[in-house]
Amino acid sequence: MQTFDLTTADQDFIAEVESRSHQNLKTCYQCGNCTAGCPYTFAYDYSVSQIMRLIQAGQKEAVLQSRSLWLCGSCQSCTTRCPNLIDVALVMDVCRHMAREAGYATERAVKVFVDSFLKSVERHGRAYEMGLMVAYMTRSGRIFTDVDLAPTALMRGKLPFKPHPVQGREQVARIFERFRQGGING
Amino acid sequence: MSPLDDLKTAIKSRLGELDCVIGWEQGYDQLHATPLFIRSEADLDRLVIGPLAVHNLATYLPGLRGKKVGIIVKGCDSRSVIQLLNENLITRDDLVVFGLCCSGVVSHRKIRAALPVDPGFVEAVDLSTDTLSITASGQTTILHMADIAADKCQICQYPNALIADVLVGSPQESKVLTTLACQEEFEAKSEAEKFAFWQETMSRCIRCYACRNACPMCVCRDFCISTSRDPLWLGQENTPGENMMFQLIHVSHLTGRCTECGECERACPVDIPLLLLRRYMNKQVQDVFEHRAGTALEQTPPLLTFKVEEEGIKERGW
Amino acid sequence: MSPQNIRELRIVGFLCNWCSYGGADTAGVGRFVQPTDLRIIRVPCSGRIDPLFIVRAFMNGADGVLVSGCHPRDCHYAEGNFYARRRLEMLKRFLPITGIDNRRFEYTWVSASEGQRWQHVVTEFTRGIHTLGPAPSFNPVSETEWNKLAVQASEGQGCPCHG
Amino acid sequence: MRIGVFICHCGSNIAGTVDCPKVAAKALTYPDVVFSTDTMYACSEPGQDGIIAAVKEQQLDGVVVASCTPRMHEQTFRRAVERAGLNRYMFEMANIREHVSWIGKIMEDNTIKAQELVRMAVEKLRRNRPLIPKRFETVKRVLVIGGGVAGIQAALDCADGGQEVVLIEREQSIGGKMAKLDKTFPTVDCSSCVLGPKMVDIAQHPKITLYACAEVESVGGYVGNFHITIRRKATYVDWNVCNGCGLCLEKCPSHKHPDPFNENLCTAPSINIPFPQAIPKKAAINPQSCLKLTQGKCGICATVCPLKCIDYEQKDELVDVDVGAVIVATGYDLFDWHKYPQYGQGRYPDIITSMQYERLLSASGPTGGQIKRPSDGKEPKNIVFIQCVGSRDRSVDRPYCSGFCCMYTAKQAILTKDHLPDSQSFVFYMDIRSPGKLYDEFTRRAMEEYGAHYVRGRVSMIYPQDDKLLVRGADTLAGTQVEVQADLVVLAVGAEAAAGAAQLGEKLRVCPDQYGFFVESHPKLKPVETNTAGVYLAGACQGPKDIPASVSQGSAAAAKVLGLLSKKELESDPAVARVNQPRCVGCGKCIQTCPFGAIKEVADRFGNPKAEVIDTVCQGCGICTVTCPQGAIQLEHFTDNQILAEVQALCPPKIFANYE
Amino acid sequence: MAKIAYYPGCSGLGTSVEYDSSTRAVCRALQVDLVDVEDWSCCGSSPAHTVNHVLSAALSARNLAQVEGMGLDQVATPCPSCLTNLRTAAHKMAHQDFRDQVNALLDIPCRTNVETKSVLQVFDEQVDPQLILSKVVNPLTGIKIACYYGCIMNRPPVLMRFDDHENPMAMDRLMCALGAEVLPFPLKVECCGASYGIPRGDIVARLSGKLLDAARRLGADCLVTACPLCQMNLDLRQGQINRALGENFQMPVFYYTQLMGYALGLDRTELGLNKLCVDPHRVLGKIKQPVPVK
Repeated sequence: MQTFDLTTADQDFIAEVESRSHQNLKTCYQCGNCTAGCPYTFAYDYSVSQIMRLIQAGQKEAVLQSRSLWLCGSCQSCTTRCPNLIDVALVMDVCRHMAREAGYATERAVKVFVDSFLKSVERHGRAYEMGLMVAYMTRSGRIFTDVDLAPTALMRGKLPFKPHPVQGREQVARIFERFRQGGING
Repeated sequence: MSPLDDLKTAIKSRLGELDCVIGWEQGYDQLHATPLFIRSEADLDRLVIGPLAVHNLATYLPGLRGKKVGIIVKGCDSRSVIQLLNENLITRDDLVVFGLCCSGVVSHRKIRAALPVDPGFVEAVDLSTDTLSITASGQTTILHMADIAADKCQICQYPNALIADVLVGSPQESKVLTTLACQEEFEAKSEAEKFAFWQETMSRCIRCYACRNACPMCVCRDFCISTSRDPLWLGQENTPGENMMFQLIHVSHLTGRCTECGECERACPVDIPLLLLRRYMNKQVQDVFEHRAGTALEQTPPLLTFKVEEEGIKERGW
Repeated sequence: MSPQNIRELRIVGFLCNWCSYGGADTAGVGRFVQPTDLRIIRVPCSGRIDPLFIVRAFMNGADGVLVSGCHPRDCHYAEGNFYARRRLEMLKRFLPITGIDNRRFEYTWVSASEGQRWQHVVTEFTRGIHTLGPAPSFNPVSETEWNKLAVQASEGQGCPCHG
Repeated sequence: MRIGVFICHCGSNIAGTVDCPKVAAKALTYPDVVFSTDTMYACSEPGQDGIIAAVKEQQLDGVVVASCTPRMHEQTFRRAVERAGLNRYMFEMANIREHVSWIGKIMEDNTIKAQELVRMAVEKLRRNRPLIPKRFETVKRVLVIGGGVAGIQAALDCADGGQEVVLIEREQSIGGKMAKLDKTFPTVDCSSCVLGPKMVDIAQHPKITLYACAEVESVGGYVGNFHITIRRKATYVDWNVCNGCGLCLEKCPSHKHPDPFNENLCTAPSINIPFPQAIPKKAAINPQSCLKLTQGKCGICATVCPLKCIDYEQKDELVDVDVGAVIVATGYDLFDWHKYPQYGQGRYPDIITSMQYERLLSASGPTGGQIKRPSDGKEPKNIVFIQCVGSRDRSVDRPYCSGFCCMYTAKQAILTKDHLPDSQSFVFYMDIRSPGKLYDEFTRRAMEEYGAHYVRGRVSMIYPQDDKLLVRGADTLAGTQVEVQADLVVLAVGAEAAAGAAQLGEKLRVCPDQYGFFVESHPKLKPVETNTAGVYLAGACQGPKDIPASVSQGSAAAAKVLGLLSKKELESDPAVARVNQPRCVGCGKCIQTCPFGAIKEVADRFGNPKAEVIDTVCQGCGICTVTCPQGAIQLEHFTDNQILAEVQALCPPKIFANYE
Repeated sequence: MAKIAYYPGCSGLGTSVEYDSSTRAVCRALQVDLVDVEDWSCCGSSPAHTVNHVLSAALSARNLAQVEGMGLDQVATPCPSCLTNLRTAAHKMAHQDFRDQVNALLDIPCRTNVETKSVLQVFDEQVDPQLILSKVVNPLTGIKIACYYGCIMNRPPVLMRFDDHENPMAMDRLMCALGAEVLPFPLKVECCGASYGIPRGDIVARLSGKLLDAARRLGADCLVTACPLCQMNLDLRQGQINRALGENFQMPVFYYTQLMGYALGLDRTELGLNKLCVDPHRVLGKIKQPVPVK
């Protein structure tokens, strides 16, 4: 296990998480209610309450490298039940943004899925599931993902081969374009 | 029979039970009326009413407490009577009210301004429904009543006496206008402009206390806190600040009590528009408490009571 | 005349003894740092505060006046703050016609346990007064101004409609 | 006038950020000030001696002390100037600690502010005049509101001290929450064995009058002379006759109503005596469920009652009583755990409150002391206790610690093991708070000797799985999620202000704090006093408290009352309103607005109406002074001139002299 | 009832076509007047907000702006994920700074005066229960149902403002009205694994498996959902779950609109029952035939 040097806590990191999430993380008293309710805890490396504690301790690297950030399903059970009214899921989201900006992707498959999804939306204006699956499999190298489901889904007409046309897809594409130009933190 | 005759008949029938009846008579010339204290039928002959009878006679009532008094009131004056009754400052049983239906009174200040020169002594006055002709120094000027009516009459909502044992004349309708242009214009000014206006206006004030003495609601008389040592609210320096302080004491004490009779402004020898302050305060009282002083008996002045939940007051958040 | 620091403006507070004065004490005990402009006059109850005290303070050059009492229903004297609320609300609404900016006057309720709220109120109110700056003086402050005023007055400006 | 000014350093509390000698020097320039000095601790014995010496040596006739808040030491210094031979009202205080040195950081600004506050105090003092208190007799009787353990202790101590006591209790029996408990911590002795004899003492004490089923209707008067109206609610049984034989209970055919004494775990007859040790042991009819009162039929209890004391026509009764002092001991309520939807909101019968669990543990409870779970009556094996349900939780507006839940949970874990040796308790906690005498040892015993498994973390959700309850929580020390298949879940619900406390507080003019508990006069020095003279607090109505603390406060409040009533006469505060009769126009506005009826109309020698203040009734609020336009009624010590002098001191008029 | 804009969501064109078609059919039957959002685009779904909140809000806000362009002030969507995105966008855009940032990405600025609701909420709040009762021709008598709402239909409560956030009842009430026996499903708002089906199938197997297990323990004949993603995880992936957990679940997973349509006697092809992966016909066969009314 690591030893954290508490005297070198990264105050800027704490401040950044607080300001981007608009949450006061000092109010977290580590009751563990978020961890208790989180359905994903079994898959995490750090539990949610530990992530909160690490942020309080200013341990930027440990937080941003945590796989938990990528596995949070934003199911809101932590936010809904926090006794200190902290929007915990939002804090997880913000840390995930910061991890992405810092170039971390400790659950690569999740990141590739997200990127493929957004790529698909950028190109077609809507999520095109067939194209998304192909793109994901190519990029992740996991070409057998869900191939077992394909016959069932295809048979039931649930995976159309062609994307549905959106007239305003250029508008959607421009959203992505301006976003990349703007370098917005939000 | 004219309303005046009706009135005289009515007074005659009640005079026996009263110490006096307060009305108006001609003053030093035909243009100016002056209060008349009727003690006998002979006095009654001198009684006048009409647009020149400007005074609010209710001002005399608190001083005559304990005596049985009759009083002639216009619609506006009657509000003062009601307010005095509501404040327990006069006794209903000692009072006989002869109410008039009033079509308005003149503003001497406007007459003065409308005449080419200050007439000094007026030789003759001729009144018709719409005009007033004044003869002074052999010269006759005809003025239109609309131009010389007192401000309060232009927006009068209570032309007929609201309280009367005897009501004479035919009831008049209240005016459509409810606010004066000059009032709105002044209220629209910036705070700095208003401040400068009062600073300058108050430097004219000579602290003669005529406004206070004419006010029917100023019942403290010799014990006004503006002229007392204990408590000592006001310095004696004649500065705009102290003069303004005096006016603010007056308005403050009139909160929810002022009947807008305008006697203060009429009495002011240096033409300070005191009603600007009072009309504004009355509007606030109306907005917050839905209260108009002297318009109904048994009203409690709003500052002498409270509600646990005040609908009219929005708490300001911090 | 007592010394006055130029960094500070003149802010007078009228506080009821039972709630708000206690609240200000609580803020002190908690070391809740506040601007130093405010000077507090202790009165038994907000019902003792004559609106004319506030007017007097303004006429004497106060830049701001803050009144605070017990929350409605919590008055030590049962009803004092109910009367105060009516009186102070009327003053607050009346001030604009006199040319005194009514943001210079506020009234609020702070209980003895609300030290933090008191800190907040004082800080916010003081900041507001500093934004408004020093209040203008009703009396001329120099001979020149006196003379100017005298000339204006002799010309008689009067009411807008009285000419 | 000769005024002396004393600037206190308060050690470094003031002197740290205020230049005290400079303030003292400046004070010498103020009018009438003939002596000024700074002093290390003005309130200490040498400090007070210094003031007294100065008064004598300098022939002072007024003293200003600039130190802490007058709410702290005004009385101290008033007594000091009185010892020096001055009237106690010839004294003023400037608060340069709470309002200056503790809140401002800049020494220069603080010093100027302190100087101005001293100046203000001097100007006020120049207009003070000696005031002499009036003396009045007190009623030698005490009202105690609330018959829980705090109220019982207070009532007994007052009565033993020789005062008459009226004890009123809202419920049918005294005993409060403690009467429902099985055992008490940390001794695990039987609650009813401890409390029972005290309850009997209440019933038997010749100086105590007990009104159960009674509430305060209205309160008038003032310290030493309160006029209380008590509403005795209809019980439909003549309690003068009823001997508590219980025959009616047995025969009552309507017994489906939930039993509040047993926390609704079972039902009770519509005519009932809540528990065997009830004091008074009298039956009362529940008008909501009684067939006779709701539907007009039945009447069996009246038939079977051997003493014929049933009276279906009985009405509420109002009783007036005059007392000299009031002790409020209205206790607390338990937090309504239904505010946590994740705990099922009552859908799962085997999630119960800690108080319900006490009733299950109690030999006089619905299960005769056997732990059986409500759903199927089976003995539970795995029992989960969840602490901080409605405590330390902002999301349900209860951010405070209820203080006693840690201890009673440990007690319940211990008792569980005693009752069911094969059981296993799991306690979810955030922090263990056990600072009392032998308290921490007690919680350690629960873990070490009784094997309670303590888990540090909250429980996020509970849901049924087959016939168990799946409790999902966190073990933050292990850093993970944990699950327990529980047979029974006990929620350690916190304390909150009692329902009705706000209304009672309004009647007694006792303020609630932000959570609804009553505020004491000073958190350290006046813990049982309130801001209303003659009204005292005992027990959990002031904040959550366990039994030892409640009993201590009951005794403390009683001591205060005995002290107060030991004086034959009390002095009234002379800072009351006074009418300057010549100025009064007799309009009666002051009479109309006085909340206390302290002003009456009199006639002067000419028969003119005038106002007159009844000194001992006037509370000194000053509403009348503001109401009077001619300033004829002035509140002594806070007159217009005194306050105006303070305003003038702070805002010296800026007049450019335009005259020679 | 006033016209309501309808936002089908991308999955309505693919994996949840039967949800889309059954929703439209039921709305028609209950006189809920839906108008498709003109030229709608993806709301950003669950991936976008994990990348950036402004981007995510902009993708949603484009659609809100489209609704505004149609002159409507209410939009309904069957999909909780779309619902969350659209509501979150409007909620965050209440702050001027955030709104400016979002509008800077858009061609047509969004004024955020559109209220987004789930179709379920529209049924619950805007359709007269008596109307539904009057239209039932095949009561669902005889089947036991567990209603599963998914994790974000009602949470967080400050944002969603609909129904109880721990024990929602809107769907339970509807199913009850249709005659089904509704079981007290304890995991109504527990997460099914969301969009991790593709990158982390193991997570979905565990979480969805738990839901199927809880329903089976209760004795439910089927699960009823309101979310395309949940339905897909529970139905399409049920085989994967069985393999991963060594289980043998055979639990049909309906969209609630399918059962509503069934009870209301609507055209079976529109309900798309044949698109379900776990064969529902055994369960539907349990429904007692209504006794013909004279």
